[in-house]
Amino acid sequence: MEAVLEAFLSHYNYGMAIILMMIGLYALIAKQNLVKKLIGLNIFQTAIFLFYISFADVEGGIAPIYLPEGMEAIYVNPLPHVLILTAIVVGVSVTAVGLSLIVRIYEEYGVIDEAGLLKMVKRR
Amino acid sequence: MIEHLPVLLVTVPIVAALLILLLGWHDSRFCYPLTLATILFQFAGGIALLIEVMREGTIHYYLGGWAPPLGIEFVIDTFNGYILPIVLLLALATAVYARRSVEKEIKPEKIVSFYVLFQLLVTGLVGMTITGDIFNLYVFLEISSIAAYTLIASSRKPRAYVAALNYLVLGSIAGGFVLLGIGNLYVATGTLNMADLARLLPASYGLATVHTAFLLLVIGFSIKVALFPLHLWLPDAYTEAPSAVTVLISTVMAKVSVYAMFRVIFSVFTTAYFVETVPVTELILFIAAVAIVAGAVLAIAQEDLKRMLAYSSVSQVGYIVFALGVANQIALEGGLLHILGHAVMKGCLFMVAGVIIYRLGTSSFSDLKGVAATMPVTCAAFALAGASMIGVPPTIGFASKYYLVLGALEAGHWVYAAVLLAGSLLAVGYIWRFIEVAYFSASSHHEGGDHHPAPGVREAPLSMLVPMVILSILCLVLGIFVDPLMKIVAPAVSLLLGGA
Amino acid sequence: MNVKALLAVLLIGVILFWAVGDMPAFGDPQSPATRYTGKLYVDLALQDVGVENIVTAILASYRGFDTLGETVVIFTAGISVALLLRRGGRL
Amino acid sequence: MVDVTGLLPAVTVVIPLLAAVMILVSGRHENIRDGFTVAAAVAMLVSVVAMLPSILSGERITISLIPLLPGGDLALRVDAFGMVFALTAAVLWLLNSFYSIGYMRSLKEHAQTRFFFCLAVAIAAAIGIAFSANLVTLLVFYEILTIITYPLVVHVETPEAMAAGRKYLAYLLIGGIFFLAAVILTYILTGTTGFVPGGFLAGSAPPLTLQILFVLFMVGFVKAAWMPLHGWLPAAMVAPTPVSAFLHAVAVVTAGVFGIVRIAGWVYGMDLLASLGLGTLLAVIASFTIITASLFALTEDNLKRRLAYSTVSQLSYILLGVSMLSIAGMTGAMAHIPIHAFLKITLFFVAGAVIVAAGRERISDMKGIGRKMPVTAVMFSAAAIGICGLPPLSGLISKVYLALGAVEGGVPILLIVLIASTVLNAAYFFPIIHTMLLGRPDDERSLDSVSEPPLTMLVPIVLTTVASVLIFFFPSMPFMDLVEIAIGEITGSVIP
Repeated sequence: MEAVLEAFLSHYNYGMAIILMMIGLYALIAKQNLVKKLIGLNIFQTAIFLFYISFADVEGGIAPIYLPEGMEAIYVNPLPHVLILTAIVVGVSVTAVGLSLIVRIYEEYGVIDEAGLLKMVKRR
Repeated sequence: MIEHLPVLLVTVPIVAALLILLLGWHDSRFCYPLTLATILFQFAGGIALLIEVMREGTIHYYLGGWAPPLGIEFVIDTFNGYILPIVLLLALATAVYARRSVEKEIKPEKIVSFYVLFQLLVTGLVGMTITGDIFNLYVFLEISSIAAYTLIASSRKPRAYVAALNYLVLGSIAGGFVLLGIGNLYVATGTLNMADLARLLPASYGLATVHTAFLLLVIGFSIKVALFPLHLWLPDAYTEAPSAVTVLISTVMAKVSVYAMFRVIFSVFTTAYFVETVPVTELILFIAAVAIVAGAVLAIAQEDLKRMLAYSSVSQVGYIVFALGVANQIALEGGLLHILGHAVMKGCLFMVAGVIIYRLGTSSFSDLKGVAATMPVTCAAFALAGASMIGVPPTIGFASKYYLVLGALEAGHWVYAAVLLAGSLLAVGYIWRFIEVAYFSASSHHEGGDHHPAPGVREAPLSMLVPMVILSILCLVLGIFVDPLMKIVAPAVSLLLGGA
Repeated sequence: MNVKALLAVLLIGVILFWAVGDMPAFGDPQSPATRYTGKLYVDLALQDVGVENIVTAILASYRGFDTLGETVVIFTAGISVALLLRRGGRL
Repeated sequence: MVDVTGLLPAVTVVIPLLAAVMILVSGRHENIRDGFTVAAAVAMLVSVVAMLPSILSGERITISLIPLLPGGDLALRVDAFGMVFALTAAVLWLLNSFYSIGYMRSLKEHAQTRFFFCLAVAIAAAIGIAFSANLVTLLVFYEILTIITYPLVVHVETPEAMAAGRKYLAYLLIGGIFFLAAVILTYILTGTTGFVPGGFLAGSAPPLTLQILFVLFMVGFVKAAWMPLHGWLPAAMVAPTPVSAFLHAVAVVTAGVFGIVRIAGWVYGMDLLASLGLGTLLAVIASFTIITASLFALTEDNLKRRLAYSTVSQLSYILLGVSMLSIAGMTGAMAHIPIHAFLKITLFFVAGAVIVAAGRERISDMKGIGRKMPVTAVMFSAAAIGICGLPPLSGLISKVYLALGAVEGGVPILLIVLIASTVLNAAYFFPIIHTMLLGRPDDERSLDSVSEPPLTMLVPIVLTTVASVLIFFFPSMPFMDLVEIAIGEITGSVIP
């Protein structure tokens, strides 16, 4: 029991990220509303960012900016932060394109839910 | 110059994309020649790199001078040295082909941004091909994906928006999986450089983290290559996209995704992992076999040329993944050959579909009766590329099938070899749909002349015809001169099997 | 409630949770990533690049090419939105 | 056996291919286009005949074109047996060209350019099959032949023709897949696919594997139309008659039986076939086909369909000869290839001539037609007698050898099959002869508009018949000589 608790406490960061990912993925797949789908996509991506950032952490570490000379410190791993800066931009870009598409779909069909869209597409 | 060529292949087109935008803003007539010139430059560069690689061996290029694992490197070895010219050849052919079809299918005010995105898509794919850093691969993957989503939606059809959004959703899931997989690899090893990963991973082969990374990456790339049953985005996307875009994504983009899958599986995980540590080859073979059969059966059921070709792609991807499952020298040679062969023949076939849409405004089989009489060259190109798709000797499609079956039998996969052979029969089923409609659809008149042409329907314009005919002739030429080709393919396969 | 979606998501969740067991603990200074490249960057960034913010050093120099890619992504998205939403005009 | 390298085999294959391109280019000008067909046919015949002396002197002409795939380069080798097929095809293609031109023009058929283009490519493929030096090359040309004859089969483009075309394609392409599997398997077992006189498979695998492999080959050569895989051949009868003649005599079915003999003599070898018990299998298939197809022929009223079943039956003579696994049987089998081709093409030529000149396809409509087209009808009768194996026509030769083989091999039951078949042949041919020459039309006037076909059709009919007679009187010139050399090659002995 203690071991399980230990394992949980030392890994809960990943668990949280994964639960968020699952929530996001579920919304992405199951939601009918296209905008909600995109929100799901965003949650999914953000959860991945969280996952990256959390494994960058080092116990007792500080932000990876050098302290003045002579002061020793533990810095957290800087690389995941860099990667996630890039990934955030990608996520934003995809969201922008997705939303533009939804705008266009709404203009063409007058609906933004999947079932309604399916009907409209079939009718044409 | 030559030592900086790898980076120039990516940066020059990015600058060119900006130029296309700026000059195009001034006058949209600049866009096309500029795009063509850039891709021509890339193509020449790709060939030069291939020659260089064949002569000197693997090229490493450290971006900014930072050696891995700290910096990013471009690596050109025999494998991507082989893929790169294929990608750029098809991109070039599509660029030549695109002008007339774009004029007709894209609204004039969108042409500038169309060419910018076209250029960015190609560049993203080139970047994916030559990078040696797995996160960099992800960045380029997303560049090309975003460009592809929009290009698909750029046709005038409202349905294209839906198709593009579908693709966006699934593509983003794929992207997310790839990103997660990369994260897991990084957690396990602490590096992002592919060669470095291959060096460090064996120590962690037992970790669940590594297994999960493998699964996530394979699933992610499977979505991108549309491996059955993760192909759901593909038929709509291919069908609704403008013709030139369909050609580009069905050949170049599909092939680069396959390349990335092979690269990650062979050069990062290596055969030692996926053949011995986690024996998934049987599973891969099974999925590939199902893809081959299911894709072909679905293709046969279609009533529209473009959609039929889209499902055919689902089937053909199965052949390439099949090679992955067999994972011996000769089958992989067949697989790599099929990457080239399928790109060439499917490019040609989709070009034919595009030309038919250009002239007739439709690609539904019921409207194509006797079209061979009015568009003889187009239909001849289809017949030749179609024969290659079926695997009639001596086309390239036959050669790759021969190698694949030989490889499968050598590995003792009798049943799967039979499935491969049956798959090519199913290909007859769908290719023949068009052949019958175009050439032999019940002409009741038997007087001396040929079929009466429908009014207003003529042979395709020259700029569309030339790349199409060249590709179809390539199907035959590559098939006949397959032996010299193997001098490039065989080292590439040895490299894959030998690890990083 | 969409059962199929739920099952798919649960399956993915199981795979991901499975991996967690073998991951280094939260904040573990001995994790491979921190020990290997993380330490290299921290040790070398100042003398190599001369910037105090290590993230900046990596972003702009070590992995500057990723950042170029990132810029291209934004560029692509911008053009995409323009293509999709603009009416008329020359773009 | 001396192998010499020479360019002529390749030239022979390339000539009709070049002609095909020229036919496409000059499609608008009928006379020029058809001129190319004839010129190519003549050139090809010259080229084949030019190789004849050196083949007869025991040489083999080889040329390796390009390395193609593991297991075989694209390579040609002209040996005596290949020459038998090539010479038959070359001669008959020339005659068929004239005949086709006459036929197509008389009926004002559509899409003639496509027609002649496909014929030219098909003959190139047939020659390629005859000259193949290994299984891979054979496969390449075999598949080309399948694909390129499809447009010929569906030429009339009626729904019925399209259905027949699908059947044709289904049978032959599925067969092709089996052939491909067999080739690859052979390569895996032995590491080579090059033909070796006397075979090269012996000892390479357990008997069961080799037996399965042989079945793969047999299904692969579905072009030989053995029963029960014969369905495509009668279906393909919807094609214009020159196409039928081409399928039945010049190239397609001939390619099938040629392939089987090649496999028997140059891949397996007769000793291996005997030890595997495959001769019995072949004998059963062949006997069944010979008898059943003849019975089918009896029930057909459509002349072309009756001839089709006759072909099915006659082709199995060749299989029967192979199955005897004796020198005499093999000789009969090889000899029957050209002999049957010359006789059968005459019959089809006549069937087409009747369609052109009288517009009739049913035998029951042909009563008394011989009075208006006497030459045609007499030629038909002669060829039919030849198929039955009566002198003075060539059919007797192969039958004698086959009978000899049956006796020699100690399987008298095959002799009974031969005799029964001869009786059945007579039973389905003599009524036609009777109807044509002696029948009385129901309505005398209906024959008024009937006359002999145009000369471009009549002359080939006469020539093929004369050829069959000549073969009877001078069998060694050159076919039996070639067969003798071929037999010597695979058995190391000489015909008794």
